[in-house]
Amino acid sequence: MSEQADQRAQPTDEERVEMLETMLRIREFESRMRDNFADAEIPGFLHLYIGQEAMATGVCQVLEDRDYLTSTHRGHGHCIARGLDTTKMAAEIYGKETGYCNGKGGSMHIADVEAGMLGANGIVAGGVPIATGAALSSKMRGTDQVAVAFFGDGALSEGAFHESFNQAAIWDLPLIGIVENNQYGEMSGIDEQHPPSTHDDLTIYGEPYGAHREQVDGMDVEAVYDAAARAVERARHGEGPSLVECVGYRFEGHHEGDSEFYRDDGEYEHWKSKDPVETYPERLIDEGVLTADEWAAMQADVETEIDEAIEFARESPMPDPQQAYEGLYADGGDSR
Amino acid sequence: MSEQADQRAQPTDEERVEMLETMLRIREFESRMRDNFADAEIPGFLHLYIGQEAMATGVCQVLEDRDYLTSTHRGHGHCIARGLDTTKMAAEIYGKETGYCNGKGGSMHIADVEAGMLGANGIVAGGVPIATGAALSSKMRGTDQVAVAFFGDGALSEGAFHESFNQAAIWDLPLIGIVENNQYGEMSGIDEQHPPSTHDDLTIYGEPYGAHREQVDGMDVEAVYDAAARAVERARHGEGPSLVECVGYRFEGHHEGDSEFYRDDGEYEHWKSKDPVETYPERLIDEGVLTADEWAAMQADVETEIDEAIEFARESPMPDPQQAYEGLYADGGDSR
Amino acid sequence: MSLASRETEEMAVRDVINQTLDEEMERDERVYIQGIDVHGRGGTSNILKGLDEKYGRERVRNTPISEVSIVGSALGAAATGMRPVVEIMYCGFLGVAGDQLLNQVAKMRYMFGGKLDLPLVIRTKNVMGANAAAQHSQALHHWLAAIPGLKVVCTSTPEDTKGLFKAAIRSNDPIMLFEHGSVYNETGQVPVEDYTFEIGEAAVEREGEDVTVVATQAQLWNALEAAEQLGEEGISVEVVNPRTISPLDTETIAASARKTGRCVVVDDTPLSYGTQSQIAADVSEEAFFDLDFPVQRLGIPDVPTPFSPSLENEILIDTDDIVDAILTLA
Amino acid sequence: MSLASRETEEMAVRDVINQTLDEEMERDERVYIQGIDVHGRGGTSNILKGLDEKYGRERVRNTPISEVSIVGSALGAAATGMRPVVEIMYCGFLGVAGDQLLNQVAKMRYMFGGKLDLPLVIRTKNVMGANAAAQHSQALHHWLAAIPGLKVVCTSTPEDTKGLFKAAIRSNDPIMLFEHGSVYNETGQVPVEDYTFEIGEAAVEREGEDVTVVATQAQLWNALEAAEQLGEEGISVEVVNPRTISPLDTETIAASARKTGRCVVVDDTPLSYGTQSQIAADVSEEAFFDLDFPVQRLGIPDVPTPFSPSLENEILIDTDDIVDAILTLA
Ligand SMILES: Cc1ncc(C[n+]2csc(CCOP(=O)(O)OP(=O)(O)O)c2C)c(N)n1
Ligand SMILES: Cc1ncc(C[n+]2csc(CCOP(=O)(O)OP(=O)(O)O)c2C)c(N)n1
Ligand SMILES: [Mg+2]
Ligand SMILES: [Mg+2]
Repeated sequence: MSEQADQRAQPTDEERVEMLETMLRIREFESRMRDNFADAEIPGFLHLYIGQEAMATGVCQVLEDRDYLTSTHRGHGHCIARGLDTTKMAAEIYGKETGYCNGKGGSMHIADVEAGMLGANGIVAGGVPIATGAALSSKMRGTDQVAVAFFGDGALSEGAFHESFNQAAIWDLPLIGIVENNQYGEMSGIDEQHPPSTHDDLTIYGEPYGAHREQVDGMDVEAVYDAAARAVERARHGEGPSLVECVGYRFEGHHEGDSEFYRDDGEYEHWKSKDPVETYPERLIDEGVLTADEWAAMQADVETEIDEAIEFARESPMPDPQQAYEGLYADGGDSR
Repeated sequence: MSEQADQRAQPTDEERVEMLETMLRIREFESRMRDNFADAEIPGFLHLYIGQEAMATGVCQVLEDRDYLTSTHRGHGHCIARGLDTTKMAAEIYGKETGYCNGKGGSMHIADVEAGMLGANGIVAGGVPIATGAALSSKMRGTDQVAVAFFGDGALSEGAFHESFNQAAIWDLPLIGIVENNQYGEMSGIDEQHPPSTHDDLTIYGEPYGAHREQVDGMDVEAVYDAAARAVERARHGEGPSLVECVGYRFEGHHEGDSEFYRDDGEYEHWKSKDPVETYPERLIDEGVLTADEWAAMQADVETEIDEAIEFARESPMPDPQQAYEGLYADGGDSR
Repeated sequence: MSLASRETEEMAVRDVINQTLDEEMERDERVYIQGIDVHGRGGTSNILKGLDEKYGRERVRNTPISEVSIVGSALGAAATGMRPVVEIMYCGFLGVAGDQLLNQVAKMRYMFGGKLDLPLVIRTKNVMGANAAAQHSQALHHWLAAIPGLKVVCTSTPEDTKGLFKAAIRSNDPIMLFEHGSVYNETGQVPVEDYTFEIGEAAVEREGEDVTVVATQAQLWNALEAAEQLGEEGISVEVVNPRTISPLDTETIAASARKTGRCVVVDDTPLSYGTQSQIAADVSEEAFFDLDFPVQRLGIPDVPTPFSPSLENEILIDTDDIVDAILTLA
Repeated sequence: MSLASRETEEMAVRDVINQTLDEEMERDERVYIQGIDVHGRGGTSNILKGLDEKYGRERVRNTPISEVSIVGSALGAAATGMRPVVEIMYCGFLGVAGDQLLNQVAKMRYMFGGKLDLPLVIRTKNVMGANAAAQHSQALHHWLAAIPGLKVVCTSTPEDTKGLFKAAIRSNDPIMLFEHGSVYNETGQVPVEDYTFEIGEAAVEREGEDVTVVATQAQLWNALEAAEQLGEEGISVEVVNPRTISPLDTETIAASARKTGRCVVVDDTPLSYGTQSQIAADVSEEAFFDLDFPVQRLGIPDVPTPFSPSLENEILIDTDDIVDAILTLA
């Protein structure tokens, strides 16, 4: 069983509004990407974060700018929660020169290493060792930066996760693993991908390593915030790795175009009733943190922002084909 | 914490004598290999099992001929306990035509697939997925064969172990992992190679998978027998994977030639007092299972057997150099 | 065996794979499938669709996302009486199982004295031109061919897909079977009867006199198109499909080059250490005294695959590139 | 820069590596070491001996037996301000970290738009001729060179070891540094001063007129010996050491082949898809009109390394094999 929180970390009202805006920004960005992908504006694959907004948002809210994170194939939400610029993100997803990776990465590989965002990653669990290295680096350089690895439930079956957590535990590294349990790895349910011993609580995968473990409602941004705050606090104080499971759901297919044949009856509706982008504004309005007008204004603002980001992406130039030969090495040697 | 045995599996007196003989055979074989290696008779590396005899012996005693096993770089003990022919083993270690692999494998790769011995393996944890596949095959073919993967404490840090146990747990495979905790991975102690959460009980690495777990005294062949019997019983009845830790010690270096600088004062003596090849015959004599004369005769017989095996190895021809080009493929296509 | 004499039907590559697996599973109950997400939609390219329903989920096994164990457990199963057909969704994921491929699958038989059969097929796909970016877009058959002990087969046409798949599944050796995402929907005539193509034999797909083009997978389709175009201009192009790239049928390839005196090699692996270089080195040696020009290599420049269409198109080889390469030798 | 003009000392390769790492750790506190069992005896070949005591166990880090995490965490550290030097004990263990090498280390910079430095050195050793059997005995630099995005360096002499190590550690790119177990105890003159050799530049180790031998690592020593022997018989052999095999200095190598008109390539990788084939293909193309004979390739036949001395000796290349290959071109 996961450890219980002894003291709840509570976001300020300002932070609560900020988190709402972040979740809304992710939702709006993703929804527009979905539509534009359907209109064949976007090349390649698209894995959307819709439904999981509370996870990245709650975690990133407690991080400092100097902290590190690694992400997955489903990375837009992590980027936005981290504060990356939706304009450069959109441009990257459109394959444009003005994107974060100058069009070389696309949706699955957005990165802003300067900002501590060490990259989305197309390989399941591929980012966990990298985050472990960032945590090691922080420790060796004597800073108190922490490193967060986001990954899906599926990544817990990859050796890379285990090797990393084992190493982080031996070396007491400030590594935080966020398991985003959205009930599926591609089209296969967690019950098919993990043994029964884990179904109630995937953080049991962190048990051998003595990781601090918590399982939280991944549709509740404040629950995520709370667990993340504790994990980050521990990491900053040299208390070693944590594993936090956010239990939630994705409302879109594994990737756009997925027929979603695998969902059980009523499953979608059940989770949809917990949709954080629906429930959280209601709650904040109920609790008097936000007025309905402010919420409407926020929606309008975010919509405008994303409109502009997409306009920018559309109008940006494709990279010059010759750039394909550049960027491989820092010290020259780009070859034939 | 490891599960407690509810009922102890007790070897018959015949089996006890058999186990003693097996341990003695391993010790004698290994000691002679050590000496002959020092005399530069043996090419390559040599990793000896001396001190760990009770582990392989106790486990293999409860296996049936049709069961499978995979082994490690420290594999002679597993082979002998499985009943492989010391003559062909010695010949293989000497690189001779008459060896199990016709000289192609050597000490680190002895195999007798016909006999269910799926090979020693030079890659730490490399054999665990293979044993998992043998367990799967047994299940799919509807036999009740079990598969035992022997591996060292060090292998628990490799992703291969974790992926295999996870898969075996999901599919309820008859897989048994035997962790041979000899206190070191090469020259580094387990405290440097594993997090503190595991030091008391390495079987915690099997906890996420819901594996049946037991930790036993690896210097006590009957304790090993007991735990193995339970694990095998479960596996045969479709109750899924088990992880058994045998706590013990190796009396030789990691490999022959190792300076053994890393041992603590008194450590060797402590473990030496539990030497199964010293203590077990005493016990059997005390308990009247064996007479001192029978023990002396057994020693003489085994010595003769090993003498003959080594003589055979020495006198066997080196493989014809042209055989280097053969054996790669079953269906032809051996190439340039 | 020419197509002309046999009953054939028009099929897409993807359907050929499905049908062939179906027939082989029907024929031999030891043949089974394992891989990620092979149930339901039938794997990442829907190739396996329907097989789980027909043969049950014990013979079409959904694995966890664990490539080490997927490959390693298939190896163990192959060593103990089963005949696994593994799906690795994208060839880029082969690296996760790197050790099992390099040190276990490839070495087990030889290292153990040649004493066991390893009837193991690992299917995967090369992907180029799908804007799938660096980790999901690459061709890696050269990387596996660089490991002695793995036979590496590249499928291309509906006809060779059937013949090579059947041969691979019936083989007692471990075989890496590379499909190519760009040809799944290509169609062609496929003999209805049961047949196998010898692993290790190349095929002359089109006869010609002036220049030899050696081309694999998607590039074979481009090469045949280039040959067609140049034929109209009076240049006679012979097109050779290696089919197996390890062991390579150097004899057939070099014989063609000796005949024409000119050779272009086209493949989706990188220009450095790719398949092209191996074939070019072999042809340069074996046809040395007959070559009029240096062997030309067309391949992907030595960079990971960029995402943006404008960048990816720049590095891809198309029919025009092949035509141009041939013309430089004229 | 010729040796003649500089102060030198006689050193063994193993001591050069130790001293160079020592100097670089002294010079730059971001440089640190991680690997299995690097404490105490100093790694599997004792190369690192003493560094843990001098720099402490925080900068010389013993890892668990976890190659994925060893390589991946070094990558993460390199991306965030450190300059890791990783030891992978035997090159055969690189497969365990296959994905981190193939998809992470090699692709990170390019995929992210060329916007970060990755000062990461992964040291490992090729082993042949030690009766270490298939999994511990192989040369794998060709396998890493087949991945665009990794620079691959092969060290051989005491002099190049120092120059290449210093260059690699100071480089901002990920570098695979292949040592060779057979030359650790070889000695030679090493300049005392601080110097680097350019990554990507080959060196003519011995000038000659009649034939070019391109040789790496242990084979360079054999090639120089062969050249010496043949020199006495009046055959003048030029010996080129590629030093970096990716990117390859085709220019220097082909220039030598154009000059001599004959070329032999010798390397410990397999004959199929090995380093030899890449170099032979390049030379065959670049020196096409100047070559009198086909390029000869000497390498390991396409089998895993067998254990028995009689078998391993059969597949190894020695000085006599090089002499014979040169004489067939005479
Ligand atoms: C090593 C590897 N194997 C397989 C895949 C294909 N793949 C992409 S996403 C995915 C499912 C991942 O599931 P999970 O970790 O739960 O993340 P989610 O997609 O649910 O967010 C798979 C199998 C991959 N990208 N990398
Ligand atoms: C993948 C891999 N990494 C490293 C090694 C080198 N190595 C050989 S034995 C060994 C120690 C293994 O320790 P353990 O599993 O405890 O087995 P023991 O030697 O103690 O029996 C190591 C690191 C290897 N053989 N394979
Ligand atoms: Mg998921
Ligand atoms: Mg050990």
